[in-house]
Amino acid sequence: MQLSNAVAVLGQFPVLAGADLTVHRGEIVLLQGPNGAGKTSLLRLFAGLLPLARGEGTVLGCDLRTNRESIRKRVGLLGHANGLYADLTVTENVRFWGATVGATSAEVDAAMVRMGLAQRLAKVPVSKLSAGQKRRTALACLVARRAELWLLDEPHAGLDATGRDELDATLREATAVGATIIVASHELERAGALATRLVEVVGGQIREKAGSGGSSASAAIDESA
Amino acid sequence: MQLSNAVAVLGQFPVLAGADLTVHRGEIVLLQGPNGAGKTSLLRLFAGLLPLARGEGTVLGCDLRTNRESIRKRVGLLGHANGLYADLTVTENVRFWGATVGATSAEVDAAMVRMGLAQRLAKVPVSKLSAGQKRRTALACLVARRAELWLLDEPHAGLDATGRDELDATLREATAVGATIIVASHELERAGALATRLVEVVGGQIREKAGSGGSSASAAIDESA
Amino acid sequence: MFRTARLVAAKDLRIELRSRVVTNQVLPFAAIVMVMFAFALNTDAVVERVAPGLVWLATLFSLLILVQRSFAIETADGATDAMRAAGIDPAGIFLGKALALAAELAVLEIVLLATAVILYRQDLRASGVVLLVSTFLAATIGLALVGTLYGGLAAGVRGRETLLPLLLLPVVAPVLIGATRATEAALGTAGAVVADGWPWLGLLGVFVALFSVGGTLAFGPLIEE
Amino acid sequence: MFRTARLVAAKDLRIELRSRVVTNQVLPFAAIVMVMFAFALNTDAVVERVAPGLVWLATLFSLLILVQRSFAIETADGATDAMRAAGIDPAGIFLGKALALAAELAVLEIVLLATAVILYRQDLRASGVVLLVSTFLAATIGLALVGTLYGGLAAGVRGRETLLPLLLLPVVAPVLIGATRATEAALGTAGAVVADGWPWLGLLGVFVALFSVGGTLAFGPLIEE
Amino acid sequence: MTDNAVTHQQVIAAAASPAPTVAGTGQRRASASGTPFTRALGIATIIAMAVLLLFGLFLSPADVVQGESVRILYIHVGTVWVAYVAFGMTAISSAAFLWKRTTSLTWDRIAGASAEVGVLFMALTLFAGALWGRLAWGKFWVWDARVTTTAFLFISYIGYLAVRGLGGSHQQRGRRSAVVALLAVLEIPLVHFSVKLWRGLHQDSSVADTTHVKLHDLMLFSLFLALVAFTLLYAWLVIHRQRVMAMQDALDDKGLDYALQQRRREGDL
Ligand code: HEM
Ligand SMILES: Nc1ncnc2c1ncn2[C@@H]1O[C@H](COP(=O)(O)OP(=O)(O)OP(=O)(O)O)[C@@H](O)[C@H]1O
Ligand SMILES: Nc1ncnc2c1ncn2[C@@H]1O[C@H](COP(=O)(O)OP(=O)(O)OP(=O)(O)O)[C@@H](O)[C@H]1O
Ligand SMILES: [Mg+2]
Ligand SMILES: [Mg+2]
Repeated sequence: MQLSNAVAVLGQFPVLAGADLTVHRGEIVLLQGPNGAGKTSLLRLFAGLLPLARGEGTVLGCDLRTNRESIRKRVGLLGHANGLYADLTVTENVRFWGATVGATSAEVDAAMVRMGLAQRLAKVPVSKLSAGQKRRTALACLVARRAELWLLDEPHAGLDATGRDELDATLREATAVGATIIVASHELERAGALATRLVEVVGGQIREKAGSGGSSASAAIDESA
Repeated sequence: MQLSNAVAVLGQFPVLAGADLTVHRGEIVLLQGPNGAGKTSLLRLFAGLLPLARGEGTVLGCDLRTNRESIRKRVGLLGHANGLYADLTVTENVRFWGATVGATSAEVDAAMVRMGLAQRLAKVPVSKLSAGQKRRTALACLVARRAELWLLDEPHAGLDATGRDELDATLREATAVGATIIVASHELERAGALATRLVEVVGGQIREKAGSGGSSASAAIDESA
Repeated sequence: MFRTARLVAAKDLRIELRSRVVTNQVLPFAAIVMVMFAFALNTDAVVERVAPGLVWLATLFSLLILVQRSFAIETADGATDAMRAAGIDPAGIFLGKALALAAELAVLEIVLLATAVILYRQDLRASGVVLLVSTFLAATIGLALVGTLYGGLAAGVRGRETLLPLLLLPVVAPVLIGATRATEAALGTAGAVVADGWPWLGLLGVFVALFSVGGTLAFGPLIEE
Repeated sequence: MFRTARLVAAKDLRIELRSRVVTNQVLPFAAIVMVMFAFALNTDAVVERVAPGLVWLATLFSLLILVQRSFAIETADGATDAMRAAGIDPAGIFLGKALALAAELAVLEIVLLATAVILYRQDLRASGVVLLVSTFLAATIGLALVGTLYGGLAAGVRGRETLLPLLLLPVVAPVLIGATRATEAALGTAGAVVADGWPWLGLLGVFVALFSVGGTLAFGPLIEE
Repeated sequence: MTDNAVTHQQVIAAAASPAPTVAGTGQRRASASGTPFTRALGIATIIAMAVLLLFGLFLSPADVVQGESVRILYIHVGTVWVAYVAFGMTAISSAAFLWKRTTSLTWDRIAGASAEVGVLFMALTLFAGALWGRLAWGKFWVWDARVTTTAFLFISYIGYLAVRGLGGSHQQRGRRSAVVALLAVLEIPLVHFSVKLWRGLHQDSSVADTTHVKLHDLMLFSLFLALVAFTLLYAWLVIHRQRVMAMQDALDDKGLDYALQQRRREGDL
């Protein structure tokens, strides 16, 4: 992933005001920064949802200005919203989102077990879940997608202690098989331990910080994703 | 506040299955527990939004079964949703929610300053805010209400580091003037430091934990609220 | 109660001023409905005979949309919940929302009547003006009251887009009939006499009285969980 | 594309099976609209003459509600965004949602036609059956296609409740006209001959062809940010 | 947006001062959208209108059946044809905007400007038609096929303008509205052939009808003049409107530069 001097606009407002960032394959990058700094916007830009107004960028080798469609197929985004269908059960939701990318039913089941949804909750409609249970379901949908680039917007919010551990384990596994992960979070204690690199977003721009070096995935692999 | 053997039902599901809890005036109680344990439901019960199916309870001296309306006027609830009007500006939202309880415009302004919304953001429509900025606005609406009992459902979610500090300071001030606060949160590091008492909710029941003793408000005042 | 009503009505009208939904979209919609009716009935003579009925039918369909919009504002981010939790007087909410709705409806009806006069060739006559104006007033208030009552009931329920019309249309049938007959009398459609209109206006009056009292009392229990 | 379409259609229909919104709410609504028309047009002879027009008008209004519901499902928790982010083929989404909508509309129309035969005393005749069935098929598919296209445009926009009818109604006017005339011919309303109906069916055919191709191509750009 | 308001004020102030030119539109003065060409076009329009008045009101004869009221024809038919042209232009520009190799906001702006002028002309058509209807049929409005389909067409383009006003980025505005425009233009044939499809009250095609020419030569010439005059007016309005839109967009871009600075400064606080 590479961004140079990226500007993105919502309405009239420059949510990103010249951001430069390079992320290598296998890294877990933590985006932090004050409210309204542009973290969510940066993730949406990477996911190909927000058009680039100025500057340049490539994601997984695809140009962000010309080739946004092909990026999306390989990227998984967990936004502030969960994107679940309230009338369907947990299993049906995970299965639907898995099926859209051709996940097998074994993969779907594995994702549900991973997020602790395989028991009582499997057949409960999403409308009856608690906030944290919904978040878990959304994560399971994401896990079932097996994306190459994971973009997570405050994934820990609403999860309980075990949920957080499960999530962290899942993310580490994903990087082990070559995925790259970008996490935006305000929970520095939690996400900081996970991340291989800390990046601060302020005023739509990016300030690099010294890596926390929680794992060593990034040092080993150094090809630009 | 007092609950004894409280049972509350949503649909057919007993979200609270015999909860016992006593909270004293001036305390800051932290509710923790796994996803779906019943924390949100407990807060809604205290706010008079969820009817009591069995058991007994009083809040601020009012009976939860017979007198729910009079409780609500004195309670402030921040739920998972923010309850803001997307087309109105931040100021208009805070002013509206303040006005419904007769807050003066000075109090409204103070609440906005408290949550760091008094500058650029004051005139921005809520639809254009980032997730954390919305949460701040919702908190400002709550602060403007000056409730006697504050019920906060994951108030830290989405807030940045300064926002969290501001919130903690606000809560401490509120207890200093006699308010009681119940917080449900998964961020134990953060909320644990604030709370005077830790309570664990599991399976719709309550397990007391040793108080973390962050402040000493509870020890001094010991009248049942 | 009236202070709350004023606050709520002011808020709703301000949101309308910001979003301009009624002006820019409901008005053209109502106009299209009128054109559509006339077209479906293609014969000229028929259209002229039933013009007042068509005006009120178009008003009803627009009412559905207006009510939906009025409560979409509230439920979008859980504001209804927040209102209940804040202990705001439900009677005040009811009257306030009905007031705002009546104001929007009134604008709409004036346009519809003007369209009818031009498109459907109705004649205004001096002797019918008092009847016409009082009919429009009574019908507007009546519709706004019922609309708010059932809108509140349907709001927050899943499938509210469809539940509302189902509930609302049968109840407003008397308004449709009464207002149609009274308008026919006032305009002298198909040779109707002004004197024939007054009993129908009486019907409307009863309707208004019923729903202003009934609605004020029933709204609280209706929006209660 | 077709696999995606199947998935999406299956999901929509399953949601309908779970929530039973069409069966329990839209059907009664449509029936009420028919009764309402009969009321507003009070003279018997008129109703009998324009019955086919009324059937199609009622279908149009139900279409509005169905489309709204169909996209409310998607926007409620940000599923549209999730779909875009997941790189799901927009043409597939379009066809899938249109398919589900067509299925729901078909059920609705059968009920409406039955109501018309009973309430408005229309006669079915053997010679018109082929024309009648093909008209219903063509009109249903056409309406579902346009409805989905404009529903996708209006989804997620503020004030969507009102934008949708504004855009949709003028476009479906040809369907209304064509289907009404063809149905009149098939039923022999007011002495119409079956042979008169075929050119109108041709018009419907052109409409369907146009929107199936146009919609498939245009849906992507429409829902893009 | 507070800082956007500031932005705009500042940029407007900058634009009002004599020195800078607004990028991309190539005027000498940034505060106007006129050029020598448009001025010439404007003058030509005025002359054509004057000649039209002369022919329409004085030189062309009254109709055998309709009398003096036939003179409304020149406004009625002149405006409707130009409205068709305008909507056609909207469709073509929209297609050009959507076509990958020509994607440019200029096309989007031409489409929008043309639609606005088209709606204006269509309103004139309806107005003149209604007045004429009062004289010819005794009623302002009849539920005749062409009259009704015209109303639908008119409303469709109001919807188109509503879609343009939805907000979002310029690209998003362009894409959405282009799709709507390409669908709405299909109603024009419906309006045109509606008289054939349903035999209604409204005049059948009387000009292009080669079998029996009904119109007096001078009437035909006046009609032609009307066409020319309204087309000139259309061109003049669209060019100006499109330039004003370009200036607004350029203003947004200038505003963007300023907003970018503001945004970058957020972090320093
Ligand atoms: C509000 C009422 C009316 C509307 C909306 C209306 C609309 C139109 C439209 C859209 C056209 C262009 C048709 C085409 O070539 O595609 C047209 C043409 C024309 N209209 Fe009207 N019209 C109205 C009233 C009248 C009246 C009252 C008359 C005269 C009795 C009239 C006479 C004509 C004539 C002579 C043409 C040109 C014929 C042709 O080339 O098709 N119109 N009108
Ligand atoms: N349509 C819009 N018009 C104007 N400003 C907007 C618009 N949308 C977003 N903004 C502004 O742009 C910024 C959006 O930032 P973004 O949502 O990326 O923040 P974030 O870093 O994710 O914040 P948070 O931590 O609160 O989630 C906010 O300051 C917001 O006020
Ligand atoms: N209508 C319903 N029918 C059945 N079960 C329900 C219904 N509503 C909620 N539940 C269940 O009740 C529990 C609700 O718990 P609650 O929302 O209070 O949890 P919580 O402790 O706040 O969890 P979280 O930490 O995830 O926010 C969940 O297990 C949920 O599945
Ligand atoms: Mg964010
Ligand atoms: Mg909860």
